[in-house]
Amino acid sequence: MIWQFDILLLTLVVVCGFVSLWIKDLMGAVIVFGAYSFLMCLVWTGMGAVDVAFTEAAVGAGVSTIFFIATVFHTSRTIRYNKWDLSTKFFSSIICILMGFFLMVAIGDFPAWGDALSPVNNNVAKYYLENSMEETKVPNVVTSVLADYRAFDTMFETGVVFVASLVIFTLLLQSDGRKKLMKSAFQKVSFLNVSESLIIRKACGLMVPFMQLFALYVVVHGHYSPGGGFQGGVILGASLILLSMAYDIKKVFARFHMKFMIKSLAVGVLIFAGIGLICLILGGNFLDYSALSKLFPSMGSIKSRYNAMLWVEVGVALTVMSGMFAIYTSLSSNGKFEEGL
Amino acid sequence: MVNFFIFVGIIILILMMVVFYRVLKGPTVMDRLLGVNVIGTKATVLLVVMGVIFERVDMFVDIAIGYGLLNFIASIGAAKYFQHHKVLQPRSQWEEDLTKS
Amino acid sequence: MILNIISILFFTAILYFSSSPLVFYLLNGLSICLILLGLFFFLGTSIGVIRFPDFYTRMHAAGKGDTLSSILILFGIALFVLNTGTLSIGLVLVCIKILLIINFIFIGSPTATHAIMDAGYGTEVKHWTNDSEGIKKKK
Amino acid sequence: MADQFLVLIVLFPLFVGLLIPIIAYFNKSVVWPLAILSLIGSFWAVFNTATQLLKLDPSSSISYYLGNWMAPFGIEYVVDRFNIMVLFAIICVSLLTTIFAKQVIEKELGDNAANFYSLFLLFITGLLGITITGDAFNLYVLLEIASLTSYGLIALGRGRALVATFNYLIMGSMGACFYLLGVGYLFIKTGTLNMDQLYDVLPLLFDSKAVLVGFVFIILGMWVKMAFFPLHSWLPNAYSLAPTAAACLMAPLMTKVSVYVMIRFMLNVFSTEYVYSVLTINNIIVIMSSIAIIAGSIYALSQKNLKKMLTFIIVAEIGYMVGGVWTGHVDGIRGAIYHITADAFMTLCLFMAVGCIVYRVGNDKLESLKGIFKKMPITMICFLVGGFSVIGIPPTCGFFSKWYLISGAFNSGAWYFIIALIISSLINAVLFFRIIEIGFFGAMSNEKPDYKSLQSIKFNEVPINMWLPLVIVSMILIILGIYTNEIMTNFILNIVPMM
Repeated sequence: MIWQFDILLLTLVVVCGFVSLWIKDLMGAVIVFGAYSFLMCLVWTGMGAVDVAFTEAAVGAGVSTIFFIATVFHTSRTIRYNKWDLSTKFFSSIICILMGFFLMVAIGDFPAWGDALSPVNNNVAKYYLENSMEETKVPNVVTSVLADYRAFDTMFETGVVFVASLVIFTLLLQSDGRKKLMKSAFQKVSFLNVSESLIIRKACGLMVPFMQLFALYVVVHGHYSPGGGFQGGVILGASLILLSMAYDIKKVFARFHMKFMIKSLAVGVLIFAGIGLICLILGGNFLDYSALSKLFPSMGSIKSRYNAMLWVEVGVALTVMSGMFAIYTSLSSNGKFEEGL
Repeated sequence: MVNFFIFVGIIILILMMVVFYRVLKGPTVMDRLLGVNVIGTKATVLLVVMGVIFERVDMFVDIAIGYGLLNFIASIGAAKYFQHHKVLQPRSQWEEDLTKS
Repeated sequence: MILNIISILFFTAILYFSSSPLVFYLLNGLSICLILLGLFFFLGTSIGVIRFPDFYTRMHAAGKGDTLSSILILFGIALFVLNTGTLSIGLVLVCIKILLIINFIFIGSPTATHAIMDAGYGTEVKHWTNDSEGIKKKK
Repeated sequence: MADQFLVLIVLFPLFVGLLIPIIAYFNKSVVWPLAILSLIGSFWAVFNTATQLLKLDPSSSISYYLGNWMAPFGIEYVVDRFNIMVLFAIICVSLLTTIFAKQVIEKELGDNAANFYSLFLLFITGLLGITITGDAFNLYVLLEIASLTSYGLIALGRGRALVATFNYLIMGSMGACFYLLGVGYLFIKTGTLNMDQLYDVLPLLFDSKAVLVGFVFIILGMWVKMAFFPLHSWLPNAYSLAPTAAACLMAPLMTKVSVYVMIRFMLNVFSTEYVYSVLTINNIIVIMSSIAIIAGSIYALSQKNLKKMLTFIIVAEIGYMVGGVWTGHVDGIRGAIYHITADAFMTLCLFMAVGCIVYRVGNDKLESLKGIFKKMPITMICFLVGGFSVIGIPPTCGFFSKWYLISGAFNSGAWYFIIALIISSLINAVLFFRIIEIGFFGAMSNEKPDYKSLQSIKFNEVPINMWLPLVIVSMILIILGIYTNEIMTNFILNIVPMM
């Protein structure tokens, strides 16, 4: 925490929030909201929550703005007014202020920021910090908490990504889109027939391999540095989104078809849950990775935990990547899967 | 030396605020997009600066790489939006009033 | 890109072969100079972004100054990081990562600027002429 | 294997729900049997857990540590006599609905059926997980799963279902957000997310404002999720426009599980001492729930659409449960807990019957029910059993839960709650006898019956896999009523601490 940074950043964040509500052109609001998430990332960084900052960076900078733009692309850009608008605003602002007041009331009761004696630092978190290295051999405690101590939560969070993508895909898939989707699996795509300018195409061609390489690095290196399956998956998805923006959705479909995407969406969660199930079959509890050492006797129970976490991260990355791409293609092509943004 | 980097960070933030004025006012959407693009790039730099201040550059530099890679996607997406819908201002009385004032 | 990496390897080599304090101060001074130069360019950018009269000229300020200032600041930081403590592989790796960021900004930022400019041209953003706004203000 | 039943309850529907999008690409016809099989597996696990539990001491519970990390550090699953009952209700309702829903889903959803089944099973997973978990944050994650799938399930409906879903989405996200904020506040003050440990730590912090705010937010979030009266606006449209199968599953379960979570937090996280002695807001909330009951009933009376009428009855029933818990008397709490199970089956019965009617008749307006008794006798008899249970006519379980609620209200002196309950029963009686009148005599009361059209109607019952679950549910309603005493002594008596 550097107080000068905090004051400036928080001012900017609050102003950003107000402006994005205030602008009536939805595209403008979306763009300002993008700046909001940039700044939020800096706020998290200032608080030392590096993994959260990374997630915010990957999601905020990479995909969420694109999702908003793709949504606005096929809907309306303006807000329609009705005569109740003012009164609704009035009531909702009263409710917001009340809620803010409620939240503020309790703040005086909180322990000081970074207080070593606060209950949070002395109960469960202390155990994690002290024992994580011994029990899992993973230096990044966030990863070991997410992928091992509370792996069950993470499994269902991956499930949330799965459900969200499946819902958006199912809702937007129109009947003619379904036929085209089936057909396009067997279609040859001409790579020369693209509309986007040469500069963007070339720049994206330069960036995408680096992006994917970096994403794989983030997935694999999550044990040692901030990052992990989720962030890596988002960056992978963003690289596919970038490719489909620079060329065409069809070109990306030639490599990763939508049917494949929906399958890999499920497979990612199944890898995660399947590892848990194998542990259960081998005689441990569900997601008790140390039971895997019965399958590979050369690894001790700690080493098998370490390795299982890696596979779990891979599963998460697979789901998130295909989820992001499925959401983008569904939104930007309005369920027709012909051409996107 | 840490003080120097805090100073650098504060200067960057203040100048970001100056650019943010353009995002706030920006007569057209394109101006806002422009401002946000600048803010995004500077956020990358600021991340590295923070890394130096916290003396954990090796941690923060990963985030900054991710940022640098993903930063321009939003701009390209918005640009593609405007290439398809060639309308700068949506038809809305309120918005017109806003730009006039 | 290759140029970047060669230059950082060059500085690494200097640090590796000479252990005199002079090199240390020189490199630190160089990095501070680069960072201050970057800040100066960023000042120019922000002034340009708010003071120029129309979208295209602002774009000019933002596109060039922003990229250049980011690159300068990041390069300065890379040198500074290289100069802290004893030289090790990890330190050089961090430097190379910072250089990668420089490259990504170098590719990404102008591309984004180009895309925005293209879109602005497509949506017919009005450009400033000598007699459009200035005269109105005078009246 | 014997000690893994707790997690198997959740795993069966989870795995099949995830596998269905893959399997559907190869063979769509196996999807329904697979779903049934997974739910039977889950039922088997619940049954085994129950037999294990009933061998133990009445106040004890079974714990399961996921990933073999001990309780406050990892996630814990807990089954005691309170949630085994809710688990039974959930698994029975979902199994019966799935058996019931085959034709309806094929008719209403067509190509989307496979993805619908996937969401359906994940929704059940979420609800089972919410009920069984002993960790406050894990509950939030599963709540998200259940909410997201329910948005998807409702949005697949017809007409303006998308708009209704959007309203539900906004309200539901707010509810989940409130819950998360509350849990966050508790975490800041206690440093733990485990419910048992929270129960141990919280008595030291009863005068803390942060704990108060946390409590208020958790309860508020659950109120949004359960559509307690002033916050109910999303429910009627969402449930009446959802696909029949989704409505049959969601209307009985989603709101009841939220009530379960509320009671769980009141009894087992914040103690009864905190809720009834430290906070003195009992009377206000009982008055609010009395208003909810009366308002829900009156809204129901003014509807001309059968499904919408039922949704407003749900709003009134929520008032029963919330009011019963907050009376602060043991009988009221017992009645509310019993009513969770009873109301799940009642609502299921009514929604299934309406689903059958819509399947044959084509719409759910009250006028289209003319002569329905001769056309679909089994459906209508079951519908009436459900209706009688809602009204509270003795052999059905509705009577007994109402009895306990009234006794609780009487003992705590909340006369307005008793009045609201009686008014609501009367209005329900009017509602269901109006349907009987239309169904038997084929006319609204001021029109003359059209005998010709009645004679032309032929016996046209729905297929067996639709009416059989319906009959089973109505049997369950009566059986629950008959064995009320046993359920009370075996399950509910020990989970409510004496005050």
